[in-house]
Amino acid sequence: MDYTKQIQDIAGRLFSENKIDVFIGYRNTGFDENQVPVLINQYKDVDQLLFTDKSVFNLANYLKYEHTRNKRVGLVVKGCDSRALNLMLTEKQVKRENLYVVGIACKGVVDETGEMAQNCIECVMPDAVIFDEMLGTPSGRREYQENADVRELDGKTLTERQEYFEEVFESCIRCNACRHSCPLCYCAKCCIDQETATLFQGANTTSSAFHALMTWSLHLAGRCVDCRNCEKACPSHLPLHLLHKQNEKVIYGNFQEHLAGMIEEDRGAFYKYSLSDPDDFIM
Amino acid sequence: MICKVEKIIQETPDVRTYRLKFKDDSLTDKFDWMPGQFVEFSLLGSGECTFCIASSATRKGTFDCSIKRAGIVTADIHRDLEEGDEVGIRGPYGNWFPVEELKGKNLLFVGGGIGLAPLRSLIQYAIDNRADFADFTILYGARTSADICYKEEVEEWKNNKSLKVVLTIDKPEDTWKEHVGVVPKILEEVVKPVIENTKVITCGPPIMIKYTLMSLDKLGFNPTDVITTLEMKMQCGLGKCGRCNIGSTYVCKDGPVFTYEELSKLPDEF
Amino acid sequence: MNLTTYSTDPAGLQSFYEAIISAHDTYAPVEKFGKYDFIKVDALSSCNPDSPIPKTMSVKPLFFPKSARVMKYKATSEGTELSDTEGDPLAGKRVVLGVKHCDARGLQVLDAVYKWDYVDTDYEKRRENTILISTRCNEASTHCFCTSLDYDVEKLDAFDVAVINGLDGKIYLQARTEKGEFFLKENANGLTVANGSAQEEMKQQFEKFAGSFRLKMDYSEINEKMKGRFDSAVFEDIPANCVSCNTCAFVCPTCHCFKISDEKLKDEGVRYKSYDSCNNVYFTLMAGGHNPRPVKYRRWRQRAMHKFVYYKERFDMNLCVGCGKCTISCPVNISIFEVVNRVASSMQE
Amino acid sequence: METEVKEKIVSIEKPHLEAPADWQPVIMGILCNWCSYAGSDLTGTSRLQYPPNIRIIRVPCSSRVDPWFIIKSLQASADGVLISGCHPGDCHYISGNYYARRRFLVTKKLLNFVGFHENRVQFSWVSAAEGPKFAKVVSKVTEDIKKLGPLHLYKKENI
Repeated sequence: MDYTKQIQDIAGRLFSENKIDVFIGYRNTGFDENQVPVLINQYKDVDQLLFTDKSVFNLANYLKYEHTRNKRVGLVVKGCDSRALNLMLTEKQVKRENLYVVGIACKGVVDETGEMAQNCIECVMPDAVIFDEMLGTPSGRREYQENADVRELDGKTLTERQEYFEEVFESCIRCNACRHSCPLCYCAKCCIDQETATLFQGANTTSSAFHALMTWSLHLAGRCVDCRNCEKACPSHLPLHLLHKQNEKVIYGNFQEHLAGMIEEDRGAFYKYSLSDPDDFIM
Repeated sequence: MICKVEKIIQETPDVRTYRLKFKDDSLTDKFDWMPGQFVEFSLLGSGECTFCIASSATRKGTFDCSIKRAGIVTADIHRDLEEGDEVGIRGPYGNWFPVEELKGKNLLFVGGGIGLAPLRSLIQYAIDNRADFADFTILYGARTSADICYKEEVEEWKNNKSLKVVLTIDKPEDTWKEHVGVVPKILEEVVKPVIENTKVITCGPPIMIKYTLMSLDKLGFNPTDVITTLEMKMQCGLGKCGRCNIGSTYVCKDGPVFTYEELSKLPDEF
Repeated sequence: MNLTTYSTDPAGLQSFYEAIISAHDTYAPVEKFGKYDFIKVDALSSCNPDSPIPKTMSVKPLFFPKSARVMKYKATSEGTELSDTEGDPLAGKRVVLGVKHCDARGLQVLDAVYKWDYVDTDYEKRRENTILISTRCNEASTHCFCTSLDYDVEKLDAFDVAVINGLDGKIYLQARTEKGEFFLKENANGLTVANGSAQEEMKQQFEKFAGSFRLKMDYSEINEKMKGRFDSAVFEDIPANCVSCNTCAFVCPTCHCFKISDEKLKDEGVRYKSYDSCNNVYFTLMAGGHNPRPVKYRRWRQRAMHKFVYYKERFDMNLCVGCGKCTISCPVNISIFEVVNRVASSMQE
Repeated sequence: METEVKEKIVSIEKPHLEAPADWQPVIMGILCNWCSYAGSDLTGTSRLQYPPNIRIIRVPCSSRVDPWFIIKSLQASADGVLISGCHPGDCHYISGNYYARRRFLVTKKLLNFVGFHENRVQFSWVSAAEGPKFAKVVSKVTEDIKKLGPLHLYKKENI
């Protein structure tokens, strides 16, 4: 999967036609095989851009910063990124007319070890769902699969799960990197930022980590697009996807197979209801 | 250290002065401070805030902290703290106004809003040691007449023949008999300070300090003769937490009192 | 004080480690979620003193934990009672295995800030009661640049005991402080005192190691150059892709900024001291709403300048040890090495 | 059945501390203003007995309950949480409890996933006329929590 040439051409064209102010793409770090997201402001920097299977970070995240606010932005989106973008558009965080979206028919990106990342194996929609221009041949929507890790944990007893998650929350150092790297956590003041809310604990204790991560994942329930930006950002390498995938599983299974950001103007699963939703857990 | 709130004085709609007294009397004598220093004031359970001591050590027994309702902790303080309640105090921290240097000089105080609090400490100190200082001028500005802090004390200062007090508010009001206009303007047009042998001590909101310093410059003051106190977010007061860094300076240890000269050497971040 | 060097082989080193673990409270890197944390261990099998550098978290949490109790209070009918917290789990006598050179240097840097003016007694106690035993760094990882920042085989004073590779599979254990000398003497079973060529061999090995570094810079030059670069336009340009996630400060072995918060439960409460980061928007936000560093590039500037200029001015060391942890942890791979070099070199343009 | 449940519970939740002999659970009750709160009122006025372990908070509608309320209660002193609202279709705000129902399901499953027993957080629909049902629900929840013992996971004071 290498769309470097096409993306450089597109970005160059957009700049020369003066259609955009910023183009968000990827470039090489220059010192290792990883890539850095880059915000390009002028035509002459276009040749830095590239796109390979190491272009991992979800670029929709940059739409929430001051660098792109009220500017005409061009950006590259993979399948999951485009779903996040879709939600951001639905939730009126960005204006469609300010965006030029280069969609990618994604074949999956790699993780740290160089293998295809787990979320790409389980990906439901590898092609961009929203785009002005599409690169590659779309492979279409795939069958929903339950996350392997969630299934494995589900098979364990409550005590085992409890012990496992106690370790997870204990390892959390409350840096809030997960929230900052999530494109859908665009709130200027987040309820899990310790400084803004007296409701939350200020100290970085296990208790506050439990509190914050649980609340955070429930705020993203029905909205998470499984781009795993949070997990990549986590310095403690916590399996944050477990919480999101668990929620996704419950939502997919119970609420008419809802998946976040697949269709335009579709808000999260919690913004609608059906009379036939499960009721048997309520006395 | 635990202090008892002895008295709460409502200065303006959003500023209250808390008069504090040590619960343990033996601490009262040990606790000594110079004008300009600050304490860490904690409302236990809510958190800790930095406030300057607004009274002078020459008036012993109690000390004052003036608190404006602005953030989370200060809102809690205003809401929850009543007379007789207990608060935690750490301090005093920071450096102080160079009192020795000021001796024999003319003093010009320029204060705005709650910025009078640290100045009040020095003013009280100077009034109590009146013989040490030459001419004495206080220029104090507030947004409205209701926003003037320490109204009774300001009244007292006005009646004191050895002081010159100039009050101003930003916008005209019907009952207001004093000057109208922003502080730097009054400074240039009304006060017209003598530059010779004068030290200027200023404190107020950042924007006021900025323009006051500019007009002092214009009047020809030497940067070493202009003294101000800075505010920065602080948490420890001990030079550890790294919040109050401006350049290599720790405001909590090397400040909060700086001369304009020192200030201009720091990176532009306040 | 004469410091002894002992020599052993890999098997001897293993049994040395085992003896330590059985005799002392020992902390060593333990694998957890694909990275290594310094955790108390009971057996050598559960930990890895030679853990790979990029995957090992810093040793800082053992001295400056992510969240520590500072004091307690209790409201009673007579009034408020304050008390110190007791039972600091990190204050006891202990040994730390597998400390990286950069981490230990980081502790020396922390010492400077914790021991100036007011001395942080908790921190001091934790430091005093700890014996640091080094790991063997053989090869630099992609992001290491510690040799550029004062690390040298002659200057391993950050450790109490240094473990260094010699030639032909030999391993040298060298006491670097009095504490370490005493400790080694006590635990020297199975070790032989090394012969004269040890220092020479260590030096050779070190040179080989130093040659493996990809990143090199002349930091004294950088210090000088960065001094005047406060208003550099590069600062506005570089961190455009930063996501303000704070990770860099939390994993950094030298970052020491903290916040203080009270937790209350009914009539009691505890005051905590926890990590904080200068990349956080709220870091300098004052109650009145004034924020001196409201935008990303100003916070980045503070971070870079504090690390390479301000701290140097104040304490005569860099607030960076070249471990590369921030670069590894950064979700968007921003390299501090790259940033400071670009800032410094922008002067010539 | 009874013993089976008990065994299951003992083997499932990790016992942290022995519960003191006189231990009584604290249950957080979050009730909707229009149905359940009125229902609990009716229970009182009709002099029906129910355990005193519940601490009731009144909210305008069950959809006012942010999942965060549940997490916060469990993290503070509560050993269990009961949330009650109007029957489906009876919501004072027409559809509030339908939205709430979705959130509750996800919250409950997630809490169970990270290691809380499913009886720690319970939900019920109680209308303003169902005084006896409210008493029954509270008794059941209290019984369940008593069987589970005190909650020690992620408590503020432990950490």
